[in-house]
Amino acid sequence: MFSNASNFVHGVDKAFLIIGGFSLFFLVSFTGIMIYFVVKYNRKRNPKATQIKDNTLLEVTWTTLPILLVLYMFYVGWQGFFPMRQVPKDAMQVTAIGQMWKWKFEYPGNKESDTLVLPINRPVKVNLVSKDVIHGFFVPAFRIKEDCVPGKNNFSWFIPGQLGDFDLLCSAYCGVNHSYMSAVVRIVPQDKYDEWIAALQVKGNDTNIGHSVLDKNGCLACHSIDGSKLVGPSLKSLYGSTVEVKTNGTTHKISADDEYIKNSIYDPDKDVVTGYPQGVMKSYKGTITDKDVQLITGYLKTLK
Amino acid sequence: MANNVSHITDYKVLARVVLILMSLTLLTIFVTSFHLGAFSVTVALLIAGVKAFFILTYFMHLKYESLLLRLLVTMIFVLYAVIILITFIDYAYR
Amino acid sequence: MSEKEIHIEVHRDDEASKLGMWLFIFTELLLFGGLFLVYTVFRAEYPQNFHEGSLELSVTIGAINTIALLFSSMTVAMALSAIQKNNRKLAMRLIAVTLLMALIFLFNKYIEWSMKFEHGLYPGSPLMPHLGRGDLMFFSLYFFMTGLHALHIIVGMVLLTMCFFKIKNGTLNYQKYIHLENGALYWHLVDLIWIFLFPLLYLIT
Amino acid sequence: MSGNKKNEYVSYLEHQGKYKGIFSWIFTLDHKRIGLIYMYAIIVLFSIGALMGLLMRIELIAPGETIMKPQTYNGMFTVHGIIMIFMVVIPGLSVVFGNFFLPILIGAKDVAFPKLNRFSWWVYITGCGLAIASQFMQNGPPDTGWTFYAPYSTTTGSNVIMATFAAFVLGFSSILTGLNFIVTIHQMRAPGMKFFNMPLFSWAIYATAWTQLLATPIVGITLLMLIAERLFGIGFFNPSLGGDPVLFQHLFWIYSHPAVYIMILPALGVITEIIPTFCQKKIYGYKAIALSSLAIAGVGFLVWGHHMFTSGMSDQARWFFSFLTFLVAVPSAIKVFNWLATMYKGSIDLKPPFLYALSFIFLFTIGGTTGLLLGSVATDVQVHDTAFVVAHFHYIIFGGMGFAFFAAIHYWLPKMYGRMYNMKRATIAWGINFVGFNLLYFPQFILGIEGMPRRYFDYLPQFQPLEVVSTIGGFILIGGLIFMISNLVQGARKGEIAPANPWHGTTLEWQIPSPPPLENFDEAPIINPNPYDYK
Ligand code: HEA
Ligand code: HEA
Ligand code: HEC
Ligand code: CUA
Ligand SMILES: [Cu+2]
Repeated sequence: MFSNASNFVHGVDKAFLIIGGFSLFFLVSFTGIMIYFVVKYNRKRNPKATQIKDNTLLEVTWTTLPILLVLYMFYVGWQGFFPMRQVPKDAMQVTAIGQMWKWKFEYPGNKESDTLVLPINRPVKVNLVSKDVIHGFFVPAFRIKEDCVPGKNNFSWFIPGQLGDFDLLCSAYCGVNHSYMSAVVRIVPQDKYDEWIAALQVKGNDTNIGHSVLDKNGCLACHSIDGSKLVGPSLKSLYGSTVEVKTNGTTHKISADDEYIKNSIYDPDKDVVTGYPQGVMKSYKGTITDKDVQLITGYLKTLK
Repeated sequence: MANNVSHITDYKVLARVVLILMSLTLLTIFVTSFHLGAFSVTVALLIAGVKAFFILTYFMHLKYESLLLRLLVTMIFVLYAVIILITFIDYAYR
Repeated sequence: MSEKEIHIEVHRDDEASKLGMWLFIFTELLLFGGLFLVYTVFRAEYPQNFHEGSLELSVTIGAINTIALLFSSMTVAMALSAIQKNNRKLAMRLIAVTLLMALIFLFNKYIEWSMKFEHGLYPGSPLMPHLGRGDLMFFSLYFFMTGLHALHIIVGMVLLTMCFFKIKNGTLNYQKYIHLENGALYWHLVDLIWIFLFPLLYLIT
Repeated sequence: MSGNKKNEYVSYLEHQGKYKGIFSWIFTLDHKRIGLIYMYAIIVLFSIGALMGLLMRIELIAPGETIMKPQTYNGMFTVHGIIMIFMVVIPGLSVVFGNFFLPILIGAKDVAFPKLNRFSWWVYITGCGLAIASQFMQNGPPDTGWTFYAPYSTTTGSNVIMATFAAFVLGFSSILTGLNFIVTIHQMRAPGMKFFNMPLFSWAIYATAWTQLLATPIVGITLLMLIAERLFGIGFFNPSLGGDPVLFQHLFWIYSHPAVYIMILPALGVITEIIPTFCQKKIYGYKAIALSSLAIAGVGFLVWGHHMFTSGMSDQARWFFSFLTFLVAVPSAIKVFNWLATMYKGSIDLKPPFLYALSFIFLFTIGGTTGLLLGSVATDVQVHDTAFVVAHFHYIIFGGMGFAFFAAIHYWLPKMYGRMYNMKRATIAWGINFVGFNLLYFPQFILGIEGMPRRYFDYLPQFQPLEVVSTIGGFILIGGLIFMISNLVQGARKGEIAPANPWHGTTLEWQIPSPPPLENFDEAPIINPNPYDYK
């Protein structure tokens, strides 16, 4: 009856059925009682109400029983949740990095991927980090969710039990493209996994270094390289062009040279491109080194 | 209204209370100058609590107010303490 | 204006006003309560930085301020007793002393803050981000808490000044002193909060 | 009864006083007029907020961009949330019907501080103005969600400062109202009326007022810290400055969970008034209902962490909050049991107010019991931040507090305006509302369980069928609401003259003429120790 997509499905769905079952029972019986009373004691049929006295025993009963009931519900819920915090020692470790509107998964050996590929039936602990704001690591099919909170090290763990692709969604609101921040969890047999991880690029060994700097820092979530307008202006044929910007409230034209690109990355609120809001892009000072800026600039020059 | 006989606190009582408060202040400074770590936090806050008690009872006339008001004031402090405690169920076990 | 309207405006219930003032004091306590909660959390997180941070503050100035506030609390309580005994002159003098103490307090605060400013320590200063996270938090809290407290001092001063003039023109007298009673309650509240601020910021190292 | 003959007395509606025209309303000190001007403001704001809700529904009818851009959508649900929560439902019942009927129910001439009451209204309007203005200022509407979670709220470029300041101002108004009501109940009860002789609506208002008074300052200071953070770079909540985003969530929910009881307690009170009247029966379990209001308000202070089950709180905190959350459900359950017991062997008159009350019980049960699913940690992990939560709170806020508001206005409109609306139309409008409402929100429970996150501008194609059903429900509901409102407006302006006691109620408001005279009671009211004394 329960799917076995992960080891938690059973506990969580059981809690759903039990608590939901009781809820449904109350809903149906209350509605039934209400309709029955409305019909039976309708003013036409029952023009005179019968006054009844309070009954302490009854009051005590319907206070105690719900207490016992909710304690039971609490127990069921906790039972379903408790295992989610008990990570087995032999679990393999992956780090999920949330960054405005892109997921990255870091594997041991400094390898990085956009898809979370995992071997079936092996416990995995996912360390959750965020580089900017709060994101939510949510795989509905696995019944797991935990937030990536900047400055905190949260985790989640599970044992995948079914082959196939599953949706990974960002559940915590994180800005404009929150709803596009999704990824795929791909569960594969162990041998396929070994093959895949062996073929995975070590970070930074990308052929086009400038592009990978942009990709790694999440720039491409806001800036396209094909001319289409996302959150920020497209980076296509930006270099060398003339841009209209607003500085301290006054509009003027500026030529997009090395200096301008650097300023745009380190101090984006100084020269704000007209038509775009201030404060959307944050400063990358301290995150992106001077060398990386040069790599970016070099790459931008090729985007004609 | 004006006809309810409200209590007039004696000047002497007020002066005595302020002397107690000032000596407690000096005591706190004295105790905490010894860098006793966690102990000095406890002591300082305890003394502050005693001082608060004096202010509430005498300066703010709680001693002469209705039981209801005294209960309410106590309730506020209890509520606040509980909120801090509960928050620390999170922070203490992180 | 009809007679009924007059009736509403004249309607006076001192018990109600006092209860109202107490309820307002509750909200003020919880307002600062939120701040104390934040303080506690960060103190637990960065004990060492808070230790070092509080060493930067002058205990002497803090102590003088504490004494000044305690003293002013007494004088305002005495002012209330005085007006209840229909001694207007004394009440006015005592309120004046209270206000003087408040000014001393604010003056000290000013000295203290400007010392910090000279060292480049103020919210939004270029220096602040270069401090360690814990130090930054200590000084942020220091400015925020004492700033909010100073604001309350100023409000309290306004209230007491109003009482002063009301005594002077006789609208506040031995039969009708609820404004002074409430003003004094507010003033004690300001004192009460300082009693906790002082050890937490200056003493516990 | 003297209610029918207009010229025997001057009702509060006609009494002019110092000012004329509109000024006789906005400068009034009369609690009844203040209640009404609150109501007009709230209806306008509700319409704006509801329109935004409808626009969001249209956007969600198909995946991808339908009628607006993602940024617009984000601003929309934020402002929808801010308007609905801070300006419509938190003041809601308590400022409208609390102001109008609390003094009457306890036999008083007015609230304790009429001037403060008027001042609260002005503060409220100022707050609303600020919030609306934050929409149009240069940086665009705030886009943080009504929860203002840091660090997003400390870094985004939109008008967050203005919006948080507006929420701060509104909170101030809420505190003053709460303060006023507590003092009123303590000091202004008619001679002979003890606490346990008060009608239960007054008890509900009393519990609400305490919650308003004690919880609101915490969010006040939190919002001030957020503003300081944005203005001065003080990093209370921003981790890159040493702050702690989870602390923000604690502080926010320390207020905002009790705030949900600010919304629902007066609603429970209204239903408790309506049921005995339309059953012509003494309320069952008076004391249990009165005390359960206090219990909800009290325990409600301690469960805030159930909004943070996935934020990375310690495991101890998770079970503790879950445990307390379940406990707080019990007093609500007690109320429902007592209502049903009151209906037993009553003489039930199925008029519109009672229909709304019955549907309130139905919708509140759905909203409340899905609250249990959220309070249980295992299930909350699955449905936190999904459409399930959206459905839960619309059921309990709109289905609960909203329907209670409609019930209250159908119940008390004859008293407030001295005129009656058209019963038949009101019943039809109720039917449309009930169907539309369920069609609108029920699908969202299923969507949530399947994993559709909330605050999503765009979604996976498999969710579309249910989203379409939901949007259709939205259109039905708007039809019903417009029908209902127009019927009420027509009734209030041109309806038949209402008798003083159209429903044969026993509480004090029915003992005075409709509409009430300026000072409510021309002679001192006679207090019956049992407010629901049906023979
Ligand atoms: C009027 C407002 C209101 C009210 C009254 C409630 C009432 C309750 N709420 Fe709800 N809630 C909200 C408004 C409200 N809520 C809002 C706005 C949010 C979302 C905020 C956001 O993130 O934007 C939210 C979110 C929310 C969450 C967090 C979800 C998440 O983000 O993951 C939780 C979790 O525990 C919860 C639980 C409850 C519970 C247990 C109750 C209980 O008080 C309900 C009690 C009622 C009953 C139980 C029904 C009556 C009883 C019976 C029919 C008898 C049978 C029952 C028993 C035997 C127990 N609510
Ligand atoms: C009182 C509270 C309240 C009420 C009544 C409503 C009412 C509605 N809300 Fe509500 N909603 C919230 C409180 C409320 N909402 C909150 C707090 C959030 C969370 C925000 C956040 O995430 O931060 C939310 C979020 C929210 C979302 C989720 C956004 C997301 O997560 O992506 C959606 C989507 O469907 C939605 C839709 C609606 C709809 C269709 C209505 C409809 O029911 C409205 C029905 C009414 C009408 C359609 C109009 C009626 C017409 C009139 C009254 C008169 C006409 C006017 C004139 C003639 C001038 N709301
Ligand atoms: C949150 C969205 C966002 C992210 C992430 C982002 N930017 Fe931007 N960027 C913008 C916006 C909006 C503008 C236009 C407003 C401005 O100038 O501040 C902009 C402007 C720019 C400009 C000037 C463009 C022009 O047309 O003149 C450059 C160059 C730039 N960004 C580079 C980057 C780089 C490099 C990164 C990653 C390290 C990045 N951005 C990440 C939103 C973003
Ligand atoms: Cu990332 Cu939402
Ligand atoms: Cu809650």
